[in-house]
Amino acid sequence: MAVTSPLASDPATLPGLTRDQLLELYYYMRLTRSLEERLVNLYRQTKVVGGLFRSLGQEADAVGSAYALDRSKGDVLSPLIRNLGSMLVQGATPLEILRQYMAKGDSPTRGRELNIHFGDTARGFIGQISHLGDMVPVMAGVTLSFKLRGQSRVGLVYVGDGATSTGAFHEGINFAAVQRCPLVVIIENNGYAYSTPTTKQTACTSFRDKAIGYGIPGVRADGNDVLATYQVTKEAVDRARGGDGVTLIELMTYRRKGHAEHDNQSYVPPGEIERWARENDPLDRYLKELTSRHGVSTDELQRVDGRVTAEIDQATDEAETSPAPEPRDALRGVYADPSQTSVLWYREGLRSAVETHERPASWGTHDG
Amino acid sequence: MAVTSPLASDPATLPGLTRDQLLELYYYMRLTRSLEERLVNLYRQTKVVGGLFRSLGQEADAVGSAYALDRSKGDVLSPLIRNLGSMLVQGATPLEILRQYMAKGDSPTRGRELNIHFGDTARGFIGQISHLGDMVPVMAGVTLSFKLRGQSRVGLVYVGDGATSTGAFHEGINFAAVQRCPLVVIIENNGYAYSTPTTKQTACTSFRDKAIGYGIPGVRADGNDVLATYQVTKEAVDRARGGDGVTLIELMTYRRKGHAEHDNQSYVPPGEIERWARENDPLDRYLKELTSRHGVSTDELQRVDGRVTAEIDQATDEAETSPAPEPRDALRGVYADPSQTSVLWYREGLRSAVETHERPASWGTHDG
Amino acid sequence: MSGPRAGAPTMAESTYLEAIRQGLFEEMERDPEVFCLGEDIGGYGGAFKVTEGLQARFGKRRVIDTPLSEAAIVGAAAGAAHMGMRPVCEMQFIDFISCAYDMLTNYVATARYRAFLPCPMVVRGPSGGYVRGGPFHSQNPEAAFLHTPGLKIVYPATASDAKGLLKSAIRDDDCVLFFEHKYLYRRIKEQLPEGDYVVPIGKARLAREGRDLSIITYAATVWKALEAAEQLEREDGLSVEVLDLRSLLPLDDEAIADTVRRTNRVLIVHEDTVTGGVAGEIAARINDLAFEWLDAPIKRVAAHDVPLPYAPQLEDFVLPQTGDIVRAARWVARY
Amino acid sequence: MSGPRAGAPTMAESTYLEAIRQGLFEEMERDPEVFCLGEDIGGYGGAFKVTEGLQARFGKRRVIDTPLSEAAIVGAAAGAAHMGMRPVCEMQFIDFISCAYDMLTNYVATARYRAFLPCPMVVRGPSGGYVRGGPFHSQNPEAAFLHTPGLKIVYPATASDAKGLLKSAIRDDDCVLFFEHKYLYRRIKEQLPEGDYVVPIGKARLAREGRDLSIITYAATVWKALEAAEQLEREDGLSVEVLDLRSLLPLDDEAIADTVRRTNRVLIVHEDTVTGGVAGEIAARINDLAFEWLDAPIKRVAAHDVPLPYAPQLEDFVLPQTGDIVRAARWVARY
Ligand SMILES: Cc1ncc(C[n+]2csc(CCOP(=O)(O)OP(=O)(O)O)c2C)c(N)n1
Ligand SMILES: Cc1ncc(C[n+]2csc(CCOP(=O)(O)OP(=O)(O)O)c2C)c(N)n1
Ligand SMILES: [Mg+2]
Ligand SMILES: [Mg+2]
Repeated sequence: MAVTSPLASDPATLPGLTRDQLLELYYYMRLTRSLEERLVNLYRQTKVVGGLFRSLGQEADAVGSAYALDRSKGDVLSPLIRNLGSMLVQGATPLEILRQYMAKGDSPTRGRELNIHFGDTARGFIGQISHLGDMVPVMAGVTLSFKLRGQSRVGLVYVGDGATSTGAFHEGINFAAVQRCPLVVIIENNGYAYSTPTTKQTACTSFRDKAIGYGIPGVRADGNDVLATYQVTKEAVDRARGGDGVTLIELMTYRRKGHAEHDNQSYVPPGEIERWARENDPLDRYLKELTSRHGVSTDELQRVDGRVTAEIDQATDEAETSPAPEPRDALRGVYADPSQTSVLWYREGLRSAVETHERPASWGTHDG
Repeated sequence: MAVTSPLASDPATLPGLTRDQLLELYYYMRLTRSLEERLVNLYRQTKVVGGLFRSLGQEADAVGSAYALDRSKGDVLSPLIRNLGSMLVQGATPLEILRQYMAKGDSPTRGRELNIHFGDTARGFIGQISHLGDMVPVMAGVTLSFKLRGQSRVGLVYVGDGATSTGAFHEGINFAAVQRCPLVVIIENNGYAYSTPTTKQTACTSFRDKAIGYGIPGVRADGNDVLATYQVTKEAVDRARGGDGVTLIELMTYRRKGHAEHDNQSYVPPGEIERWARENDPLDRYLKELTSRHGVSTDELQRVDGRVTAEIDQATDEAETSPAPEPRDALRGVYADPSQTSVLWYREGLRSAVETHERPASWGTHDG
Repeated sequence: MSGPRAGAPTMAESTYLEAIRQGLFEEMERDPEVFCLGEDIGGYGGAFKVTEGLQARFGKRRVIDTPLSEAAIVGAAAGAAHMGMRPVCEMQFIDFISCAYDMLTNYVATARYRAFLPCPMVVRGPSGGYVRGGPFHSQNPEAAFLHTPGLKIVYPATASDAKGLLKSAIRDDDCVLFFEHKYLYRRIKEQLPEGDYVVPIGKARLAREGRDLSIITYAATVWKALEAAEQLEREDGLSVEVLDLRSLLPLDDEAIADTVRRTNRVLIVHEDTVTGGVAGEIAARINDLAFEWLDAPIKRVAAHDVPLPYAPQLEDFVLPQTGDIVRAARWVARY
Repeated sequence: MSGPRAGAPTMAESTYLEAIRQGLFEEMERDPEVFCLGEDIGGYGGAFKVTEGLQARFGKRRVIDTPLSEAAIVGAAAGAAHMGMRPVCEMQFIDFISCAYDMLTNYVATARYRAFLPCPMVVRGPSGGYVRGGPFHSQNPEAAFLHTPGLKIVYPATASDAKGLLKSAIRDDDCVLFFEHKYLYRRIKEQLPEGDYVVPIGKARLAREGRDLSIITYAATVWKALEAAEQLEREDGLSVEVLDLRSLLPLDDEAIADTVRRTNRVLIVHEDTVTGGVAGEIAARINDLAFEWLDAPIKRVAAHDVPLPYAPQLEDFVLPQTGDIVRAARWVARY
C-alpha cells in the first residue's frame, strides 16, 4: 500500500503550536512506543494476561488527533485498541495501562476488562467494547447531549478500516450527521483488518469517499505525520465546536505489528513492513521535523526520552506490586440497585439452602 | 420535494422496446393501480385482514425497473411493500395478492404472512420480511450464488429512503460491492419514511451519492417516468450480467398515500400531494407518452383497461370463495425435519399427559 | 381477549396507552434531562400515538425524530445517558429491538460493570400478539434479554402499572426494557392513582387471591388468567390465585415462593413461545424455592413453538387462549 | 479445567479443533454446494486456525474472506442457501453473533415457515470462557436463540461429536448454530471414528452411567461434571450419571426423562449465567416429564449473573468449577 500525503504539514500554516507543545507531542509519541515495548517484555514474562495489541507505526495518528481536542473544554474521545497514544494524551497514565494489562485489582476496571478497554468521563475518554462499530452510535449520543445542553464540547471517535463495514458505524455516523452532532469521526486506515486488506473490506478507493454519502465533509491526511494529523483534526474539531456538525477524516497509516502479538503476519507481502519501518516511521519523521525545522536539540529530545523511561520504570515497579483482584468483587456493581449480585447457593455452604426446603405441617393439604 | 429528471426517456435511445412491450408496461402499471383500488374496497368491507399499503404514484418505478430483468434467464428480485407492480411483472397474480391480503388458506403463504410478503424462487421473487434493510444482505447472497456458480443471472433489491439508514443496508451493499455480485440496488426515494421526510433520514443531498462510498456507480432517474426507469435499470442489469458488479440507482418518486391506509398524512405540507397527483402521475405521463409519441390509440388502451378490470373481477370472485386456513396447518413446516411441531399438551386432552406422570413401583427408592 | 374490563371510559378513566403517555409527560416535566427519541415519535406522535402531543409540549430538542436506525437510537441513548441525561427510546414495534440486540446486550448492559459508566435509559415499544400483526409485528422478545445481567425488564398488564413502572424505569439508574402490550393499549382502562404514582421494579402484583392453584403470568395473559380463574370458580368451585409478575428481571422470588407455598399447585402462563420462554426460569426457581410445597408438576401454558402466523384462525390456534388455561388449570388442580 | 483427557496425542488422535477442520474438509469434498465465508478464514485460516488449509484446497471461490460484517455474512449465507447452496459462516468469536441477531432470528429462522424458502446453513464459532478472554471473547449465547423456532442449536463436548455434529449440521436442511468451545479446541483429543461419521442432531450422549444422581450438562462443563463424578465416587461412593446434551434445540426429552427416572435426582450444569440460561428450560421439561420421579429439587450450577470478567481470580469465581458441582451434587444426593 502506498502512502499518499495530500496534506503534508506546513510550518507556515501550523495552527500556533508552541515549542513546548511540539515537544509534548513528541513526548506522547515516545511514551506510547516505549510503554508498548515495556508491555512486550511483560508479555514475554507472561505477566500480561490475555493478548497484547500494538500501535507501532501508528503513534502519530493517535497522538496528533487526540491532541487537537481541548480537555479544558470537556472534549471526549472514544479510543480503539490502537489508540493508546490518544488515551495518554487525554490523561490516562502508564500505571493504569500496565495494571489493566496485568489484570490487577487496582486497575481502572478492577480487573474486569482487558488491555486498554477502560475509560474516565472526567478526563474525557469512554471505555470501548470489543464489538467494532458500536462506539460510533455511542459517541453520536455523547455529542448529541453536548448539543442538547448547549455545551461547546466536542467528541472524537476512532474506527478502523475494517470497522467501517459494520452496520453500527453506518447507523451512528448517519445519525450524528443528520443531528449535526459535534463529532469528529476518524478512520484509521492502517491497511489491514486483522489479516484482511482494505481491498477486501471495501470497493471504494478512499474511505474519505464515504463522507459524501452522509452529507458531511471528508478529508484524508497522512496519519504518520503528527502535525498534519493534528492540523486536520483541529480543523474538524473547530468545525464541530462551531456548530457545523460531523467531519470524517481518513488517516493513512500502517499497522507494522500483527493484529495482536500472536499474529505472525504471514499474509503481508514481503518487504512491506520493512519499507514502512524504513521510510515512514512516525517518530523518525517527527524527529527530523523537530530538529531540522523547529530547531529542537538532541539534548532536549534525550531529556524527554529520559523522562519517559523513568516514568515507565516507576509505573512498572508500582504495577508489579499491585494486588490481584478480590474474587468477590466480581459480584459488585452490575446494577446501581441492587449493587451486589448474590453468590450462588453452593458457594454459601448448605445450611441456608436446606432451610428453604423444610416444608411446614401442611403436607399436601393444598385444599385448605 | 421537487422532481428532477436528469435522465428523461428519449425514444431515440430507447433500448429496443417493441410496441407490445410498451403496452405491456402500461398493462402492469394499470393492473397495479386498479388492483390496489380493489383492495381499498375490500379493506373498507373489512375483508382485508391487517393493514393495506399503497403504491399510488409509484407504479412506474416498480414496473419499469422490474421489467428490465430477464425472467427467462432466471433473474430474481426482492420487493418491498410498495413493489406490487414489480411482483406482477415477475408473474405474481392478482388472485395471489387478494388471497394474501384476505389471509386465505390457499394464499401463497397459506395465511402465514401479510399483504405482499411472499415469494416464489421459481418465478424469481423473494419473500421480504418487515425488518427493513435485511433483504440487501440476503440478495447479496442470492447474487453471490449466481457468481459462484457461474450463472448469468442478475438480482434486484429495492430499499426505501428510510431503509438506507439501516445497518443491514450498509453491510449488504458493501459486501455485494466487494464481492462484485451481479446485483442492482434501487433506492425508491418517495420523500418519506412513514412520517419522516428524507431530510431527517440523511444529510446528503442525493441518495445516489451513497454509491461512491461503496465504490460502485450511482445513478439517479425519474421514477415516475416508466421508460426512464426501465432504461436506467436495464443498463445496470446489463452491467451486472456482464460481470461489472453492483449499481446503485436512486429513483425519484412520491408516496401519495399514507404509509398505510390508516395514516392521515397530517405531516405532509398542504398541496404537496395534490401537486404530484396533478403534475406528475406516472400513468397520466405514460398515457401521454404512448399516445403522443408512440401512436397508441385510446381504443388499444381501453382494451387493456378492460382486460385489467376483467382479470381483477375474476380474481376477486375466486379469492372471496377461498377457504380460511386450517388452524392445525399453523404447526407445519417450521423445520424440514421434524416437519410438524407437536400440539401442546392441554390441547390434546388430558389422558396422555396424565399417563406420563404415573410413576412405577420404585417410589423414592433412588438408591437401588 | 375479553379479559380486560368492558364498558365505556368515564371521564376519570385512562387507557393503558394514555397511562403511558401521562407517565412520559410527567417525567419530562419533572426532570429536564429526560428526552425521547425514536422513529416518527415527534410531529406524528408515533405509530400508536403514544407520544402524541409530546413534541408540541416539550419541543423538537426533547422529542427527537430519528433516522430508521434502531442500533443508533439505542447506542446514542447510551452515550447521552453516560453524560447524565435520561433518554427514552421508542422502538416503533418491539420486534425491531432485535436490530439493537448487540448494542443492548453487549454495550449497554455491561457499561456500569466493565467501565463504571452509568447508563440510565429506557427502551420501550408496542409488543405482543392477538392483533393479526403477523410474525414481525406481534413479538414478545423478553426471553431473549433474560440472560443478560445489567438489563432490567418490565411488562405491565394494567394501566396504573404501566404508568407507575414507566416512571420507575425512567428514574432507574440502569437500562430498563419497557414492554407495552399493544393489545391492551386501548382495550383496558381504569382510574389512575392520584399524584406521583410509582410502582417499584422487581415487585409482582397479586391480581387475584386463591387457595387451590396459582397462575403465574404477566402482560396480556394476566387478563386471560383472570378470566379463566372466574370460569374455574364458577364451574369447578376452584379458588385460583393469579400472580402478575410485572417485572421479569429481576423476578420477585418472594412473591413466587409465597403463592406456590400457599396453593401448592402452579401453572405458568405466557404469550411467548413455550421453549426457551420465561416460564422455564420461573419453573427452575420454584424448584429452588418451594420444591417441597409442590403437590403437582409445574405446568406451562404458552404459545406453540412456531413463528406467529397472521391469519386469525392460525394466530388464535398458536397463542394461548383462556380455554387452554382453564383446561390446564383443571388438570393441575385434579392432579 | 483438568477434565479433558491428559497425555500427548498419539499419531491417530485428533483434537477437538482438528475434528472440526476434518468435518469441514470432508463435507466440502463431498458436496460442491458447501462453501465457507467469514472474517480472516481464507489465507489466514481463521483466528483459531480452524479453517487452515481450506482455501488452499478449495480455492477462494469456496472459502471467502468477507468484510467485517456479521449481519451481511449471515444474510448472504441465507440468500445463497435459498438458491440451493450450503454456506458455513464463521463468527470470529461467537460473541459477535449478536450483530446478526436480527438476521438470524427474524429472517433466517422464519424463512421456511413464512415463505417456504429453504435455508440450509451453519453458523459456527469459538465460544465459551475459562480462557481469560474477558466479557466479549468468552460468551455462551446459546440461550438467546433457544426461544427461536426455526433454528437448531448444537454444542459438542468431544472431538468425535464436534466432527459428527458438524457434518450433520452442514447436511441439515435448516439453519444450525454450531457452538465450538474454544477451551476444548486443543485440550482434548481422541481417536475419531473411521469413515463418514455423523452424529444425529437432537440426541444426547450418556457420558457416564450412574444410579444415585444425574448431572445434565453440555460443552466444556461436561468435563467438569465427569471430573466431579469421579471425585464423588472416590470420596462419597456416589454413582453419578452424566448426560451430555450435545443438542440444545431440539432437546432430547427422552434421554432427559430416562436419566431422571433412573436416578431420581438431578443437577443441571452450564457455563452460561444462571438466570435465563438453558437450565431453566430443562428444569421445566423435567417437571413435565418426570415430576413424580423426583426425590429432590432440581438444582442448577452455572455462572453468576454478571458479565464475565477478565482477571483469572474473577473469572474463576464467576464461572462454575468442579468443586461447585461436587458440593451441589452432595447436597442433592443427601437431600
Ligand atoms: C463486530 C466485530 N466483529 C469482529 C470482531 C473481531 N475483530 C477484532 S479486531 C478485528 C479487525 C479490526 O480491523 P480494523 O477495524 O481495521 O482495526 P485495526 O485492528 O486495523 O486497528 C476483528 C475482525 C470484532 N471485534 N467486532
Ligand atoms: C428495522 C425496521 N425498523 C422500523 C420499521 C418500521 N417501519 C416500517 S415501514 C417504515 C418506513 C419505511 O420507509 P422507507 O424505507 O422510505 O419505505 P417506504 O415506506 O417509503 O416505501 C418503518 C419505520 C421496520 N419495518 N423495520
Ligand atoms: Mg485496520
Ligand atoms: Mg420512503
